[in-house]
Amino acid sequence: MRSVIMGNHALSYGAKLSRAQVIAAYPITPQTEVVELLSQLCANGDMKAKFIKVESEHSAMAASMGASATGARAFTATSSQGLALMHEVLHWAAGARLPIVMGNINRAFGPPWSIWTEQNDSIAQRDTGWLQIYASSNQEVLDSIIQSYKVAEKISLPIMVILDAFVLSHTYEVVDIPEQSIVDKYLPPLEMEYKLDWKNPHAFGGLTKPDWYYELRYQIEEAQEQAKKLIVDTGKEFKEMFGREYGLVEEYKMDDAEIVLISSSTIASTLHVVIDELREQGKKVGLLRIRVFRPFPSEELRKILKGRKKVAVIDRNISFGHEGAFFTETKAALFNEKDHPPIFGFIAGLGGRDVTPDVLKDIFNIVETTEWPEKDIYWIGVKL
Amino acid sequence: MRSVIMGNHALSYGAKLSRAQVIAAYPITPQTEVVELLSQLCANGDMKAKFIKVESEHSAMAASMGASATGARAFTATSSQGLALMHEVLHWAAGARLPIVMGNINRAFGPPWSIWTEQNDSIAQRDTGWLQIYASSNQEVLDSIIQSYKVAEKISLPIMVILDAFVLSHTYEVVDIPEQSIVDKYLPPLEMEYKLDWKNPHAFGGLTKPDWYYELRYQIEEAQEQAKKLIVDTGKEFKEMFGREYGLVEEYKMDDAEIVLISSSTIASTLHVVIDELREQGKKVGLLRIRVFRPFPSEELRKILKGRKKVAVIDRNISFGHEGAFFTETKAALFNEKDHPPIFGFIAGLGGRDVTPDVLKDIFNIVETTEWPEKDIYWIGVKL
Amino acid sequence: MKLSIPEREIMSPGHLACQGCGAALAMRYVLKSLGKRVIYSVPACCWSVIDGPFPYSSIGVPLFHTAFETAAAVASGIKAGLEIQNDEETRVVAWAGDGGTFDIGLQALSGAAERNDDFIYVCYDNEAYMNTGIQRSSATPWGAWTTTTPVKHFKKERKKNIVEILAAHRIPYIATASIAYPEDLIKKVEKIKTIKGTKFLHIISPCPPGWKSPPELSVKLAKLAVQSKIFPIFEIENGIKYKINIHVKKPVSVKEYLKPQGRFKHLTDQDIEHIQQDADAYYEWLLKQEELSNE
Amino acid sequence: MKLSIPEREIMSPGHLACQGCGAALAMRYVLKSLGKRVIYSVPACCWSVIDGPFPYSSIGVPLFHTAFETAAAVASGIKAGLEIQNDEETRVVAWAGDGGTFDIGLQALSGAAERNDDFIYVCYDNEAYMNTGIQRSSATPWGAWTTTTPVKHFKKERKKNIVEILAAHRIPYIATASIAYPEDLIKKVEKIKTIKGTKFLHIISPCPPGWKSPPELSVKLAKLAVQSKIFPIFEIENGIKYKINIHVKKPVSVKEYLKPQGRFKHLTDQDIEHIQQDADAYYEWLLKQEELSNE
Amino acid sequence: MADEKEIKWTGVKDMPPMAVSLGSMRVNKTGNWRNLRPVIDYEKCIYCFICWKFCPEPSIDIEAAQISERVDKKPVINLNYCKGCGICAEECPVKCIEMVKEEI
Amino acid sequence: MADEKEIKWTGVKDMPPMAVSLGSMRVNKTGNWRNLRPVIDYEKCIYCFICWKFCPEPSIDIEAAQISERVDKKPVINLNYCKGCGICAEECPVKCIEMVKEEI
Amino acid sequence: MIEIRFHGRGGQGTVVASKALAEAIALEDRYVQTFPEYGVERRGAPVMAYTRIDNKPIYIRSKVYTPNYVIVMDPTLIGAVDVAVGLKSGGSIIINTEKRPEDYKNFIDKGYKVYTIDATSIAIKHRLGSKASPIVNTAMLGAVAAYTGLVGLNAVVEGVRKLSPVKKDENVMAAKEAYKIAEEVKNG
Amino acid sequence: MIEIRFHGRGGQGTVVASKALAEAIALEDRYVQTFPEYGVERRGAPVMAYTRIDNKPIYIRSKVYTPNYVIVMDPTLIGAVDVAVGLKSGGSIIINTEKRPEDYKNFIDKGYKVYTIDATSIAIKHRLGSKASPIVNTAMLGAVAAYTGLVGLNAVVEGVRKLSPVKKDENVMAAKEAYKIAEEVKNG
Ligand SMILES: Cc1ncc(C[n+]2csc(CCOP(=O)(O)OP(=O)(O)O)c2C)c(N)n1
Ligand SMILES: Cc1ncc(C[n+]2csc(CCOP(=O)(O)OP(=O)(O)O)c2C)c(N)n1
Ligand code: SF4
Ligand code: SF4
Ligand code: SF4
Ligand code: SF4
Ligand code: SF4
Ligand code: SF4
Ligand SMILES: [Mg+2]
Ligand SMILES: [Mg+2]
Repeated sequence: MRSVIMGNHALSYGAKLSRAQVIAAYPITPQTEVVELLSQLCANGDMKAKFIKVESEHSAMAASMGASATGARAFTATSSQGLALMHEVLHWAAGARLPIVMGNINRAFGPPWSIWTEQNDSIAQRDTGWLQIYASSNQEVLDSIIQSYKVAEKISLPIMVILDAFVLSHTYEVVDIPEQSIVDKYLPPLEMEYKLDWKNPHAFGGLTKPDWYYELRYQIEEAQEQAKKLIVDTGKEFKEMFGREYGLVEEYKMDDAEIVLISSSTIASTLHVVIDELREQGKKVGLLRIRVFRPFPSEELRKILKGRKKVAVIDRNISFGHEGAFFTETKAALFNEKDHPPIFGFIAGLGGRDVTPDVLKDIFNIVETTEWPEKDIYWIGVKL
Repeated sequence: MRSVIMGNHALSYGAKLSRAQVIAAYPITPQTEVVELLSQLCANGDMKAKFIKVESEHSAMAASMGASATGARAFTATSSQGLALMHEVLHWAAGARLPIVMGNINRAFGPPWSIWTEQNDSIAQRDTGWLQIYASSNQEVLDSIIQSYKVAEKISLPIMVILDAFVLSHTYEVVDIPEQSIVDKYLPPLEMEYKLDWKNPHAFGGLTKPDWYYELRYQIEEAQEQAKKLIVDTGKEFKEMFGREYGLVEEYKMDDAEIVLISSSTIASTLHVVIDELREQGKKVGLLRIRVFRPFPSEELRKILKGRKKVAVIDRNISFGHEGAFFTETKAALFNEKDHPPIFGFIAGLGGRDVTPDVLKDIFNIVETTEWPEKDIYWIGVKL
Repeated sequence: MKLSIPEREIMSPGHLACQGCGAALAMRYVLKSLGKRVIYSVPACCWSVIDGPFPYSSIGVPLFHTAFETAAAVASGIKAGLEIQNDEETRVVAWAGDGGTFDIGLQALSGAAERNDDFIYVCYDNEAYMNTGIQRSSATPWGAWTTTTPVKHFKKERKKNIVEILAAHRIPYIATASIAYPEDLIKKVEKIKTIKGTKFLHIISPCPPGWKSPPELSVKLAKLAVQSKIFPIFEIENGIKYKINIHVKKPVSVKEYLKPQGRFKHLTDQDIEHIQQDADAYYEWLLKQEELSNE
Repeated sequence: MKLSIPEREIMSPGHLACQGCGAALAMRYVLKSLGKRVIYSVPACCWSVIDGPFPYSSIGVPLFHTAFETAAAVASGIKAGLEIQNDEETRVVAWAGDGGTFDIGLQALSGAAERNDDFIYVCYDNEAYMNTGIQRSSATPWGAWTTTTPVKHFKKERKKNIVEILAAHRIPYIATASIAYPEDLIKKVEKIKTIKGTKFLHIISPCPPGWKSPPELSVKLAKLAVQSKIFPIFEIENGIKYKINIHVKKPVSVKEYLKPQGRFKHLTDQDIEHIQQDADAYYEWLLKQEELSNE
Repeated sequence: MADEKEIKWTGVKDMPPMAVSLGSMRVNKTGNWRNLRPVIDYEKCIYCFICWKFCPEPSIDIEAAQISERVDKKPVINLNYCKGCGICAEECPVKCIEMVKEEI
Repeated sequence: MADEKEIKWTGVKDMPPMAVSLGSMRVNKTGNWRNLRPVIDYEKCIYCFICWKFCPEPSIDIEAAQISERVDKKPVINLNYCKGCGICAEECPVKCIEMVKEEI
Repeated sequence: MIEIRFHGRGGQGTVVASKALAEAIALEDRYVQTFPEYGVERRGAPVMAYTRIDNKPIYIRSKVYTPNYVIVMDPTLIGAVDVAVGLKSGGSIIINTEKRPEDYKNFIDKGYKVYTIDATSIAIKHRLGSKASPIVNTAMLGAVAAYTGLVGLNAVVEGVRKLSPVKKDENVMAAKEAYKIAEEVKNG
Repeated sequence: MIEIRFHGRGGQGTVVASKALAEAIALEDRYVQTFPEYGVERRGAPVMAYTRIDNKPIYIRSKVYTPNYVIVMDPTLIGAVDVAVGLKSGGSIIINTEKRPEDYKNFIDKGYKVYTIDATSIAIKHRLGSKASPIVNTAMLGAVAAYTGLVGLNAVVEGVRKLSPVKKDENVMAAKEAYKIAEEVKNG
């Protein structure tokens, strides 16, 4: 069904269509509409789910873990401070191998208080063991939730679907809301090998000495590795059933591109427009959108970027004392390639500073006219 | 005074000598001795400080922020789950530009429960804006606390001094505890330009729209950048007064080294022994210990690693879905060098798995005998 | 000509509260009494916005904006920081909404209360998460609509009794107050100024958008809350000595209080009766406690 | 031959509790009554270790080890997960120490209590953070030594009254119990099994290393705690109906209770008198509440 | 008024290093939020200052004015800030404040 | 006993994917923690099972034994697990349990 | 691509108006994007919302700086904010006011088209909101549809019906009435 | 470098013993490192600690796998754990026991030196701990110093004094007594 919905409602409908069974969530701007719609859907009986109105995000994730550990499908959503407050339990959920799916709205951290978009909140969770999908349209938000359950439940790891505050969360646009029956075919009910079941009692997460802890960690890494293929495969399957395909990355006008602009989320969306314009001017430029940041698609990047002339990565985040996270990790991926293009690193749009086509064209100009990166990091649009 | 003390007490004495004024801390294995000693020192009047016995680490950091914002010197210490629970307020402390100093004992995250060493806890805070110093001896732990206040208070950012669980925290070894009077000369009382002062009232951290948030973030990055020089300079000054020098990195037998082993913390300590052995066998190998991970010493690494044949980075941490953090960031630092050595990435010692000289020699052997990295990441010693 | 409350204004106009905001009035009164030698710790709540965007402020005294859960812990830290620098006089206030007090900030508050840290905790209670757009908090009263307790499934749990929870902590002073009774409120703050340890002040603060009530009725509603026994005005010393400050002699029915508020408009007479009984019973219980205290 | 408590053992030996651990006994009793159709949520505490290292367990029923603050929230999640899968029968237990209950886990517990989520919260109280080596918690009684309340500055705050805090939440059932009175304890668990909503059971559980007491005295101390009125045994229904289950007719002096415990050995007679008075006063207060409940 | 000054800077080089307030919200003339304007009928006014007491902004000033022997002050609405909530009108015991529609 | 089995695997390929318990702590013979051993004097024993009731391990088994007409069971210390805490001896109403020094 | 900016006051339903327009556009199988200028929305304080309309998918995600149309939901805003900023040359301003276009000489002088509609009266007439704060968004929408021709009346009616939680009929009638008036103005 | 492993039981002060030895070594201006095998330390459960001694700074941070000396604080451990594992050939085992070295034939057969000391009796004599759980660490330390010659009596005495929170004199006396006995055994 074609509907005009906001990004937040795309999350809610994604959860509904995935038949999430337990929702434990706490309100925060700009996520509140997710929670509000879900509590209405639950109250009206439009969704067969328990909504736990927890007293904090920490408990939201903890309750999600409890529910998931019993074999129920758990969903939550948060943003910024709320995500940060979950940090400890995010590690827990991944370590416990629970296939929870969560929506996160990218919002800048305080202080100072800001409610606008920036990726620092989710980037700071890159080491938690969660998979991360950065969506760049409301349609992708909805579809990614459904796909995420499919992937998460196969590899027993939790997944975060991420969208920009306001720029997606509060933007209304046309979204095709698929039929429940087809989603049911795509996404079978959850089955878990090990779960909290009195008939088959296990203790989960007991003290593990140095003799086996390392092997358990290795298995998480293996599962992440496995996820790469799974995301591509389930994305293809999704296309067959719903007509839309999602993979680890999105390529746009990349065939003969010499200069590649890499970004994510809505900056990558706007880049389409910029690339079109630049192409019209005869520039050989292409867009590579990193959709999945965890697991990081190193292999794909190496393949796609092989032989390009120059690459620029535009980060809407900053790891203070270093640089943007997509920039760092892209370089790391290509490092041991015998011959690789230089990669320029740009920071843009922190704290909701608008990233306009003009800003992006400025970036392209710098890359085009600079032989080799002259700075470790370019801050675009900062008032000095 | 030459004393045999454990790493945890080195933290406590560091805080005492720095004349920390407010301590808010919460116990956790393997940090408890820090708290216990400090509460005794406060109770006995050996330290003029207020000890707030908070009800969680979250509040430990929050109370530290409150104290620091009034211009008092604040200290705390934690580990693992406790550090993770602070995550939101870690971001807060950095965003508020508060010069708090904290000890963190590197301990593996649950689940499963583990109390043994691993860097995932602190690595997961790499994006918070905190500076991070990884110590490799108890002496360095103590000295780093003193140095950290000096640096933190100049750049208005908080610093974390990090040590390995048990391997340092519970290891007793000889430490020179300097005279209070000399420390006082090195570290003058804290003066803050903006603080909570009723005579000069300001609101801190108020809502900041996209018009200026970006510039505030940029200033944090600037301060981190500034810290690099400051750490080197204050390290030199420290040497003049105390005879021991600390910088961003430590080099050992690097002059003619062709193969460079990079690591941190106690693995780097053990590497000294291994390098000595290998040198005796005629291998041109050196050690580069990364002491300061935030700000990341990219410039130094580029200089030091220029022209080397091969480099290996040994991480006692893993960013799931990617690789070890020191490995990633080292590669990122060298990426745009026109000609750089290949860098091998190793994971070792997660969850307290002992990293023996033999393990480290295995790593050297792989690097020596492998032309070019054959895997994205080598897991050493995992039982498959 | 004599004013019934201090003339001095510490808080300035130009702030960002909605028309008719009870929380703004609460702040205005408390500051009138406290004066300028005070430092505020303010977690996420409407007041994080009301005070104004960087680089402006309306509160007129030092304010540390802090994370949602941390009002009390930051206040403990501020107090310790002042004391170790030999400033025993400056007062510290943790100023939080009901969400930041009853829910996400409860633990830090309880911890500070157990340590009996020396500051004033003020909870302005608008009975929901208003800053994020009217979601249920545990201070939301039974029967109320919020965006997360939709009309079809309005809040079915009793308002958490924060005052009793704090009484269990045996802190030296706890009081309730209403923006409709500024004289009483200010008298309490004056008293608080003389007490060492953790003090708790619970102020009912109507919120036009959140209560779906006309802005001009904010003061009226705060009065009706008291006169209908929905929000009794009393104080507790050391967790055990109760004193009702505004004895409700001729109570109005709770219906009168509920009616102007859109958030209650779905309630049936039966529902309202339920609320009436609960209010009466609690007031009875308070009277008994007061009696017991005087024994 | 009849045993006074159920013969079945769900918990197995081989676990990692210290010699004479009260917490182990508490678990043994509760499981005897609950049986196997139960799921535990256990935060960081001695029991995270006692149960045994991967891949072993001693508790005999499903157990989710969880982060220190989360016992109650995880239990809420487990219950919801079971219910939505149409399992209404399996009971859920949050099992936490005093630190995980009074301090870092209080907020999650309060949240669950306000929602009246349907599970049993058991706090085994050894009056300090024992798993980390005896640090002060807010359950540590006045006067006690711990490693963070050194003899020179022993704990100067009263033990936080968790039972009153929960009573303020008006949950359906709250009870105290002692490992020295397993029959009473088990009777309470049996009662709990019949009640829907949040139930809270507070078990005093001596800890030889933490109390610096000989391991063989654990049961004795748990009895003396009751008989000296330090730890009265009672229950509260719906937060208001009090009933004392073990009336102390001939109380022993608190001194008798304190003496075998190294953690109190620094106390002066005056200090002990202070403790005596506090215990007596609280017991009196309880009697009054009981009376009031019967009115 | 001094603290009504707008604060301006060009960028990083002249702004503070953190989000610290340097001026008063008096710069923010919330009078433009108003769609109803309170108008006091001083004829009826009894100078009880209840309106002043309950204004949440506060945007009722107490100004010197010799009204009578005992009354030397009067309440004056500060239209720069008054948001038009209507509380003053509602609470005025003699109902001498009228809320009139704001004109452009 | 079946659940006393030690669980062994070689590595990632045959171990579970998460830290899930697969066996009982009965594998852990805590008898070796003991330095004092409880010895029941069955002559004095009145078969009240108070010792059993208060053992925290529990390491006192109730075993079939026809002691008298009414008593068909007796308490038996399970030395595989008994940690020697001494509670049984302390609580035994007739003091018929003695704690003796453990020998190698 | 057509870009629109809405000016309103917090609590007046400005965002709802932009959403209803978007629904209407979507019903006609075109692409549309609409989003608020998100600040601190307080009742009475000035707010904005943006809309983009196109025949192909819309990728651009930045704000609207140079709209083709500006819609002013409350006439008192015209003093308070610069509603014409960035408006494309030749663009249109549609104002809820009792006044007539000629009264906005400064806009006309800059070459903008000015349309007016007394949406407040229409809203009050249909009992939408209170007299003190009428809810004008549906009436405005009807007028916008007519003045701009961006979307047909049927779609507007459907969009309004979908988004009005209560008083669906009244809202539809208001939209229709405004549409009719505006069409007459435009044609006549 | 000399490496030592201590075997004890939780609550017996094994770590304290290793610390006191380290203090003594440090007093003699050498380098030393000592650390427990950190597990779940429960009263009664077997525990271990390690010590390294060298004349130059000690960089190695891994565990001790092949000690030169093994010190057994509680004789009942010998049945419970393999105390000789990894012990360097020709290494020594020092056991707190009433027995005599000859009683540990299996160790001797493997080429290890065995020394015994009845530290328990010495501790009890000096009222260190209770009869049921005597605190033997200082007595053991005295014996270790004498048997190994790693450190002089004076340093041991100072180390013990520094680390004993109470009963300093008794502890020192216990250490001295054990030292004397051990020296006699060794020399005689
Ligand atoms: C950790 C965290 N979670 C959620 C939020 C979002 N948030 C900000 S204010 C607020 C509601 C505050 O409610 P209350 O304390 O009652 O104050 P009010 O807004 O009603 O004045 C919420 C949920 C946040 N800032 N931080
Ligand atoms: C967030 C966090 N902080 C601290 C710890 C360390 N920790 C583990 S158990 C424990 C003490 C538990 O005390 P209590 O709940 O009383 O249980 P007990 O150990 O006494 O049985 C502490 C402080 C932790 N695991 N997680
Ligand atoms: S939402 Fe309510 S509490 Fe918040 S500013 Fe508006 S009126 Fe005040
Ligand atoms: S420390 Fe205390 S509570 Fe913990 S296992 Fe030992 S005796 Fe039991
Ligand atoms: S209308 Fe409201 S804001 Fe204006 S003066 Fe009256 S009370 Fe104050
Ligand atoms: S409330 Fe009314 S009577 Fe009193 S001063 Fe104000 S306007 Fe005058
Ligand atoms: S000594 Fe303790 S562990 Fe052993 S049987 Fe008796 S009570 Fe049980
Ligand atoms: S307690 Fe004593 S008398 Fe009773 S059964 Fe045990 S040994 Fe026998
Ligand atoms: Mg509120
Ligand atoms: Mg405890």
